[in-house]
Amino acid sequence: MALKTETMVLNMGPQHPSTHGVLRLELEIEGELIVNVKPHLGYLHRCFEKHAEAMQYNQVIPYTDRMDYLASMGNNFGYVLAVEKLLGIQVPERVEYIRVIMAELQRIASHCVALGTNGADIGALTPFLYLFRDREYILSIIEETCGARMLYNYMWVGGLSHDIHPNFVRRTKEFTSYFKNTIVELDNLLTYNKIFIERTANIGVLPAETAINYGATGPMLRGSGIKFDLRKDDTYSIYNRFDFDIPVGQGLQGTVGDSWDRYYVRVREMEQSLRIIEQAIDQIPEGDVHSAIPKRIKPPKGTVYSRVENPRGELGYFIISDGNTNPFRVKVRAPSFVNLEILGELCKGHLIADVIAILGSIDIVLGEVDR
Amino acid sequence: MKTAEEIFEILKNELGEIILSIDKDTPTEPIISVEPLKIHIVSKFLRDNSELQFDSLMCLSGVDDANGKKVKDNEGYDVIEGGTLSVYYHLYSTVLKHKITLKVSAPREDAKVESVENVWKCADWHEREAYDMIGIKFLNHPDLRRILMPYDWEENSHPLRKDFKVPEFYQGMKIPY
Amino acid sequence: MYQYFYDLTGSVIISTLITAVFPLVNVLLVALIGVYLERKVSAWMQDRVGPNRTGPFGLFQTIADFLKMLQKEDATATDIDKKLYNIAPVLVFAGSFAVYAVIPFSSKLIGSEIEVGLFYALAVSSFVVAGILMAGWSSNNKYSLLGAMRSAAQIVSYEIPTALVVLAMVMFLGTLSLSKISEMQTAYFWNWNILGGAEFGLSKFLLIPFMLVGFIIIFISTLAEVNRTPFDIPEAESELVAGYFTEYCGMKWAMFMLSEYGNMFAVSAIVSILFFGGYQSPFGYLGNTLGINWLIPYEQAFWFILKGWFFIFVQMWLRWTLPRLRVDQLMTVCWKYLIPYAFVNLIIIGIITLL
Amino acid sequence: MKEYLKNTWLGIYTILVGMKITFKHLFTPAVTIQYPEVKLKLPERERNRLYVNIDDCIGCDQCARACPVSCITVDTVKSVPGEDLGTTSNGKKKALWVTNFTIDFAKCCYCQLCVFPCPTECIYMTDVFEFATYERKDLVYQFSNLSPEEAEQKKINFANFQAEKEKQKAAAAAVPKPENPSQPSTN
Repeated sequence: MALKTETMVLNMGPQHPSTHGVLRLELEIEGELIVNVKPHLGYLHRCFEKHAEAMQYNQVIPYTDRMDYLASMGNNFGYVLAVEKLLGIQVPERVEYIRVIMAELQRIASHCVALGTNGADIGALTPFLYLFRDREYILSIIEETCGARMLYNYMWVGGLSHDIHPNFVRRTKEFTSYFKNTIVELDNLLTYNKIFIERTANIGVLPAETAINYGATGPMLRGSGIKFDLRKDDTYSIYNRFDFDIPVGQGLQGTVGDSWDRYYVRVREMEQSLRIIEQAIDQIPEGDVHSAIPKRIKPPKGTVYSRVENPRGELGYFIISDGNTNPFRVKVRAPSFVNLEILGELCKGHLIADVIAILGSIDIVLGEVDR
Repeated sequence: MKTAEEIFEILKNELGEIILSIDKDTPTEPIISVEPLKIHIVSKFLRDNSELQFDSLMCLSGVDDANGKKVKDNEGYDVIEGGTLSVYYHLYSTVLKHKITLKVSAPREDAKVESVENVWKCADWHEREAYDMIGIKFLNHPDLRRILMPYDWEENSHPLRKDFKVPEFYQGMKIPY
Repeated sequence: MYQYFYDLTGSVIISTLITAVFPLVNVLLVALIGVYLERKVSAWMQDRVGPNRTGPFGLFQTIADFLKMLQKEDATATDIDKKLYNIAPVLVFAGSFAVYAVIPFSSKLIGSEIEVGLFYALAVSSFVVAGILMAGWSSNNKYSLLGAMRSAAQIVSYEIPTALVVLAMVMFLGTLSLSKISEMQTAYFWNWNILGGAEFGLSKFLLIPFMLVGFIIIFISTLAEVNRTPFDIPEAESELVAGYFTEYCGMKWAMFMLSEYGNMFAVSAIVSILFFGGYQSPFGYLGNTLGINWLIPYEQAFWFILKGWFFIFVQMWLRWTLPRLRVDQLMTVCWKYLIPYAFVNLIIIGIITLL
Repeated sequence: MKEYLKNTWLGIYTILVGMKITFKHLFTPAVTIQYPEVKLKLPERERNRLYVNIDDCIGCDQCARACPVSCITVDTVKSVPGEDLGTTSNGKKKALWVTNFTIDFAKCCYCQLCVFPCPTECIYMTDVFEFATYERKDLVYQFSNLSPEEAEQKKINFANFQAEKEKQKAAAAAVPKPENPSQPSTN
């Protein structure tokens, strides 16, 4: 006679030591095997879109900071690009360069957290702290320029809130030369560690077609082996002036599109960001960063969808203007929100421990998922 | 790589009636209007046609157009009657690198739009969000629940509508603290 | 030990008391210092400072923690199995504490000098698993249950490579008594088992690589038996919150902690007895050169504790370097890697010993 | 078999490589600082608690309008002729009594949007970041230097003045004669 068995529902979160932020996962498990994963969102919903409708265009910027709070510069960047597109403003060269450098510094800082937490989820706490130490370095560079560490409100429509600090160029150069050691150290300590490879390779394999169909972007998509980066493919700002590669997952340790590939793409992307910074930092032209800031932002009637490559993927802003000083509707296409959708698909048939590894490699920020 | 006008021509020729119009008056990108209950046919065509290959849905946004007339309800609040709710679809082809924006509008009182979840899986949560926030019902969606608001949030109360009134109590708790 | 203190003090009561209390004091001390050291080592490895507020260099941090733990309310959930829930921490603690009875800290400082010390230590330390299962089951919590199941599977599987290596060593040494094993590796480090034992000859050099393999296997499997990273899956904090002791608080929780650190020292002690000469000094004794005989036991205790703490340090070092394995990989490491290697090792050591 | 041995070797080798790195870090000095005793020097652009130099404030309300979270409240009363409010440091003549200038730091999001529109640069961000309190109401900072009584008095003054003006106007309307009113145009 067959033994009667039934599945067990395990509730993970909203306050679980490893779900990144307040995410609740309802795991249906059979022993340790995952049958089904159901994410429940909304614990960090702060009504960004409703707020934006009541704000003037420039007042929305501090709110965009708070979505993906690990990559606020990217959020600002996307929003101001969208509004500038609507207004038809051309910003000065100097502003473009500073924006790109800031966004790339932010990308490194954000990937530091992503890689660190991915490791920490799997049990390696030490690389996490090394990466946080270097993230701190970046934050202090940015703090010196704009006065804040996380919620910058730095990029404004048509310009920047401050010009760069006199120390900025020197310190950024110091950082780029110093950070290369950290990447080497990280590679030795975590990336090529046998246990880490065992834990992440062949886990949560995301085939390329599924990735596109699910709308996955950023390192998720590139981990699946598709060379798609908005900085190159739908270029914005002045990214077409720089020479950099798009790292893609090649399945070096397992299948293309597994958790290790996603992790690996992030590590290599940090190197490429360093390359962009190194090219841009020497070319910053002289100029005024405030000259193009409009006194009163009143775009014409119309819609705009503008997207940028945030560390977590494609961040899109869909803005409808009805000709007033407030936006009529702001919809954010948050990369984490879309990427998280695949979790259920990726986790099926894996073990509980793998859910954590996969979640870490998707790298979500709940502030952005719930907005 | 095709412009929106060319895509509109192709669609008009192939699908005829379903495609309503193209709005070229916007400052950035033109918008093609489609019949709400036929959007899934259009989507499938756009995805599978070898000339178009729109394999990725960038964004799906529900919008309250607020184009009805404002009336005061019996408690003195402004309520919008009539008009439409819209859904915007931003599509992108990763192969051919062209973009297109589709728009469907459904009457405000009974907004029903066909779901595109089975064309682009990515639409699943976006549609749930549009349902949650604007109150557009997506037909044939496998799992149309609230996503960002609590599951026990008041029926027919959709916060991103322009005439949304902040309730005083939620589950017996006072809301504006 | 009783005899030693009886000779020293001439009082039955005092010597009995010392003999009885000695293991307990040891466990408590090990836990106190162990927790402190764990924090400091992890801090240094991660470029931090670590505890530094309570007392000089934060030395009293663990004491403060214990005081806090004592004051905590003994909160229990409603739907738990009260009896099992209360017995479990005691059982776990007793398991790790009982091992200390046979550990020879020096030729004189040994709680009970039984002939089958090694066997006893292995048996008693696997006793812990019953307590863990009880804790996991009685907590009525899914995390605890999963943690307990993992732990049971893990400890039971890793008994096998441990036992195989111990078997090889017993074949080689011909005794189960821990103090005799230590005695066999008399002073000077080239007599240690890791370097082929005390007998000098061809077999000594042939044995060295296999002893090394044996040491690595037993170190890894004892690491797993005390649930340390990379084998800490029963309490994997990112997956199962705190595993089998999720529902415990206050002193009961502290007992799990105590037993964890107690166990760490116990297994380090056994590894150092088996391979690194136990309490024997690597460079001969000061007592012998100076002709002060009473100094020797204390020197031995010093060396023994030093070796024990060195292995605890290595355990911590590994913990703060490595990620943790998954359940099935844990089993793979045990059944597919450690056990075959241990078997081969066993056979080769056996053959060399026979020759 | 080859795979098997390779796996074993890789496992041990990568662990040793990792251990080497962590061992090196045992001897690198800590990067953390002992916060309450040692404090980092904050850059001069640091954005923390707002400060309002009320002597310079002209009560123009621009900061309150720029604030995205409406945490600034400015109440003003017009002065009556004859009162001297002094000038701001950059020479502007003040014309409004600022009866109430509160900032609720429980709401403030430190975005600095209020600082830029200020015409007299009297509201600015300081580097004070330790101002936790036990009560939420203690986070509401009052910057106006008028006491409530004084503020009340100013309101009464202005109301009286207004009434006076009304009366004069009424009188002027009653007796139409070419008179040059001495009061200044609206402040």
